[in-house]
Amino acid sequence: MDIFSQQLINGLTYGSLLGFIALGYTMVYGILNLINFAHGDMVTLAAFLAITIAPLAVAAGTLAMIITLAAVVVSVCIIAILLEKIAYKPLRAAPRLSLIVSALGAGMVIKNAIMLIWGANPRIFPRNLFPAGLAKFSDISVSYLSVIILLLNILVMLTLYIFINKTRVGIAIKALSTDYSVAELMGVNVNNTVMIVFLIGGGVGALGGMLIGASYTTVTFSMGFDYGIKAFIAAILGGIGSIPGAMFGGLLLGLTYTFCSGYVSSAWANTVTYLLLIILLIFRPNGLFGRSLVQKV
Amino acid sequence: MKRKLLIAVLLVFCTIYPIFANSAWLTIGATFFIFSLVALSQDIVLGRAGVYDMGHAIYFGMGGYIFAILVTKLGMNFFAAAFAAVFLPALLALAVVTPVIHLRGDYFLVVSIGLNFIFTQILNNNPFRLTGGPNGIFGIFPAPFMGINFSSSVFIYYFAFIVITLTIAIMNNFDNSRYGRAFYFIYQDDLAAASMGINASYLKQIGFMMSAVLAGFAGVLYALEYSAVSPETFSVDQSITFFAIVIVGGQGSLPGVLLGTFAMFVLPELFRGFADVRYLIFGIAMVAMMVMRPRGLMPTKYGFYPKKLFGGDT
Amino acid sequence: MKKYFLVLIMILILFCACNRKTSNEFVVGVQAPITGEYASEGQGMSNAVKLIVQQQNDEGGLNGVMIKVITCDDEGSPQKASICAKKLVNDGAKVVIGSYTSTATAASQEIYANASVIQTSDATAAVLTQGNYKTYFRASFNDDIEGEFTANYFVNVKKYGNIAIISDYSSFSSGLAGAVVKNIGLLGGNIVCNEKIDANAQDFKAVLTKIKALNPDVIYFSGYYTQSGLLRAQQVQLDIQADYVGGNATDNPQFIEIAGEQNAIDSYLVGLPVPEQLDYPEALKFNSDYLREYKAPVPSIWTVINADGLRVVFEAMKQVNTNDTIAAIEHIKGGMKDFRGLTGPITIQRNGERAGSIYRVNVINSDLDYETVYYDPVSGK
Amino acid sequence: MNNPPVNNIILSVRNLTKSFYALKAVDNVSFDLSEGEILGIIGPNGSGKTTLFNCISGVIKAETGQIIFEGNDISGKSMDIIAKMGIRRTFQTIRLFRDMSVAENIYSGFYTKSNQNLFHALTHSGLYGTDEKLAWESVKKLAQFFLIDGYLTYKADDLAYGLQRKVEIARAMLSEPKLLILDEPAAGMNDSEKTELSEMIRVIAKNTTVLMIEHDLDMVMDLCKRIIVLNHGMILAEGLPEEIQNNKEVITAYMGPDDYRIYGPGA
Repeated sequence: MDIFSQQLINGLTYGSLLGFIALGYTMVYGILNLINFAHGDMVTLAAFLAITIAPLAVAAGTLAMIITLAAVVVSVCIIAILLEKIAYKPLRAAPRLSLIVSALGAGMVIKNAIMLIWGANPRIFPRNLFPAGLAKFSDISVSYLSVIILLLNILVMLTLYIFINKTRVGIAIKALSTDYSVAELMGVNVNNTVMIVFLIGGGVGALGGMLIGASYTTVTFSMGFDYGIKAFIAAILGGIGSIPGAMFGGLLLGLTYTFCSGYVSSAWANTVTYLLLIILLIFRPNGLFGRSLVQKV
Repeated sequence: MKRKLLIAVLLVFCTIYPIFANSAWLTIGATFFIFSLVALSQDIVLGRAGVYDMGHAIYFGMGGYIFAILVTKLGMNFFAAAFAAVFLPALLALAVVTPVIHLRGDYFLVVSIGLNFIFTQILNNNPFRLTGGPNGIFGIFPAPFMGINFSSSVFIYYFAFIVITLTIAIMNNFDNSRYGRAFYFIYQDDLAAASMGINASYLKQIGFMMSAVLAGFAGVLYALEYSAVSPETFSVDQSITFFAIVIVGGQGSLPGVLLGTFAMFVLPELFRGFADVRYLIFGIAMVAMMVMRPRGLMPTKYGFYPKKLFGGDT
Repeated sequence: MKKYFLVLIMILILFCACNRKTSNEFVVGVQAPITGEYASEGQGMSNAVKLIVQQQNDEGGLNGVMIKVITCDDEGSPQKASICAKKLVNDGAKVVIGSYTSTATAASQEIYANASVIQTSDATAAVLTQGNYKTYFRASFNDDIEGEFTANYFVNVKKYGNIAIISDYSSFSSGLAGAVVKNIGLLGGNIVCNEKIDANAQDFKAVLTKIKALNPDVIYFSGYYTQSGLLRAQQVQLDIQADYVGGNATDNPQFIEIAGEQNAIDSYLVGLPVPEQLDYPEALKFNSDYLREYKAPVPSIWTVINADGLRVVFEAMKQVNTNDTIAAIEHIKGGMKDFRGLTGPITIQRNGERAGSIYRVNVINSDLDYETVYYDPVSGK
Repeated sequence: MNNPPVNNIILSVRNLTKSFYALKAVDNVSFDLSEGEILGIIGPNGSGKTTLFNCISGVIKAETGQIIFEGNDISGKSMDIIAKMGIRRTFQTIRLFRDMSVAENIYSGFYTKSNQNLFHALTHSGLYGTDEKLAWESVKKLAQFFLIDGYLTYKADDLAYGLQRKVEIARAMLSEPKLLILDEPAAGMNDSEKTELSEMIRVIAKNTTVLMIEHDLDMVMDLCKRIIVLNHGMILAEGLPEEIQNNKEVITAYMGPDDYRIYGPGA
């Protein structure tokens, strides 16, 4: 039984990490119908920024962790807004495919910029950012970090869910994602709203990036794509555009991947994960929580 | 007129090219043809039928691996192996694509990425010791036949040149035919096309089979040129490059896709100097291209109808 | 029309880029991953070759001919490797040190063999010497020898009951794991599982938890130091009581940083000696020359092995006092005995493999340096 | 196919019901359509007219009821199969192939009649030549009939609203359908265009059965021999144009209850 519960914890931790990143995809997709391929590389960028900022903040003693987190999240948000202004805003009216290629290009720029600034080799993520240490119950070991990750995941989801459904800006975001032009007619300031979406997506993604760095101690400039695709699949599993969907999709993917490599075969874990996605999309094309889009004639 | 003259100049240049190109540049020339073939095959499904396929390297890889396995493991002669490696991918493509052909836009895109990951994992897991695992298969040298040494660079260059020229001619015919126009119809509005009796899923399946034949052929040529095939050559990153080539070059436009391939595969060989900055430049170029020319370098100008009949020019 | 002139320009670029040049210098080529995942190893190779060539030129070159070095970046991929090989052959390279990854090496062997260019590298995949390319030899040892050594250590020396094997998808790691599994089978060892991990992933707790249920005595990982460090750290996190043994690619100072200093202690590393452990006079001189020239220590044992490969070629050409590659390779394969290499005595057999084995087992002790606990000087078959 | 007798039933709809969640858009509708007839369907907005057409043409599937076309049941069939059987339609929101030329748009109607197979298409051999010639000549002929032959090389998107309507009808007519469904063909047209269109429809109806939704009652009364009035998804009334004009429920449905007095039969 311990093995099962240990695997459950492994899966939930990995899943909630994916959830953080999936959130960025879901929000941007919800509003611009765009797969923000550069999002995965933004997450990597956050981890590398933390590597540079953390030693500088150590001087502030206990507050070091907070200052580093804040500084990284803010800088990633600014970069996310710049990304939107440069690579996506001019293409608002352009055909969908050119938006996708622009996102791929932006992703490549960020990835290679990281490589040129921080080097091609894996870098070590600072250990003092998050509390290390383990708690052991009978035979199961749970690191404090994974507890933090789970809690943060739920916390972020709740705040966002309330933000989207209860605040004026949140309603504007929902309006924009249901019908772009009508929302514009109703006086929704499109540019600001889109900027806020990138700000939130980037910020939560940055948090995810640092948590990944802390969990696995190493970050490489090229890890963005792999995490990005898994997180986007999680977003689709949960139903693209739905915030709780991103979280549950992440957990579902994390658990599937973990139990598959634990009980089926680690060699085919990725294959089973992708097959799950394909099968689900065939039967429920809009994911678990997604809205079904009736095609208007 | 001018268009015909330019095509003639290009054909002549490509024919005499091997005479003064050293063997490294001969390989780059052949590589350009091979990757143009894959880009053109991607353009059939992405540029014409409008299917968001970001896992096209699968069919390229199927051709390469089937040919490699038949030649190295079963010692098959060149023609039989090439024949199988060109037409088997068409059937495999049909089997892979049919269950998901109905998915729309971004959903198909993510599923195609998933399929590509699965494909590379199968190659890596070396089932039945066929695919050689991560090493891939090397030492692909089909037995010479009646004096033709299939592994000589010059032979491969001219073979690829003939295949690409035929492909361009056939695709030109295809555009000016019932099926070609039907592909554009289902891309523009598949519901309206259905109201004209055009079954989008059926045509997309045909599109994938045709493009799998071309990509399979490119796989054979690749296996011949590099005498080795390995999983990373057919990874998702490669599919993304083909996807970008078609969109940057211009969907449905033959010169556009050729130019896109040239920019993505031949120019880097010129920039060998500053190697590590190269991908950064490509990223910037992709964004800049899309912002300045969202429809690509040379988007196709429809008008696939006999000009004289209606007296209009495009 | 305008758009067609763009296509014409691209052809002209192709046209003017290809030209031939000849020179009477002796050209040494380096085919290595200067960029990409293995950039640090590739750059190490290129630096080592330049250093050895510079020293050789200071002594009046090779049989009176000055030596020139040309480097080509194959990014560790077979496709680029093939282009590099053809480019180096065209630029007149007679000896090529290349490449670091087994796949890139394999993709270029045929081209070098046909041009009778001597090729040597540190790549260890067993298949590289099975193609009997007459101009290829290696100063490293193939995975099978390391497999035998590791299996013998596990079954006969440490007498582990349950052995867990983990490898990733790189050609090196799969090849090495395969050799270890095969040899453990021959010696009657008990392998409880043979797991695969995805080198891009970082979360291996699922696999390790599965292994924990099989209560292994040893966990062996044949992959690279990044994943090796993570596996060790996560093994400790999951509190799996078993020895941790890494293959020779775990030999990298970053292993300790990634695993975490506490976790790294008592980890075992089966492999070649680390550069610092080489106590031969030539090796000490090479390490200090390298440090002085490039302001950084030798990146890994692979850099030293590639330097050895080049020194073997230069020595052979001096002994047969001709720069002809065919004569030199004949002499290397069987003619030369116990050449004083940086990594110990070197004798190359007819099939291009290096005789003997200098493998050893190091453990990371409490003050974090490598301490040899077992080595097998006898098995120099 | 022998020449069918003058008024045999070409299409019969039996208790067709289609609901979106709770709303019954089409509620137990049954009617017959005989060959060569022009049947007008009128009714206030949201009475289920377009939904009825969508069920017949296969865009959506009705829950219950049957649609029999020339003897075979097409209620479950997909849109392209129904189109192949000879039912063509236009859309309320004009759905042309926007970026393509008018000529190519009209050509799409020829797809099902063309006997050019993939091999001919790729090699331009065999009957490719004759098939293409026939196709484009009929496109030109039809364009001349619809007075849009001057616009054949224009991009469909660049045409004025009324012209786009004509292109859509021409596209539907190219395959010589047995049944042509027109969904508000005259919407957005000025009066002269409407009379021109009515004449064209009269000519079309010589050898094609026409089923039409139209809000312009004058046009409907003039063109259609028989009219069905839909309201809340149910058939309110059916009959000759004169009967419908004076039918009590129809006027109430259209004008509201107390207006019957003003516009009643006496007015």
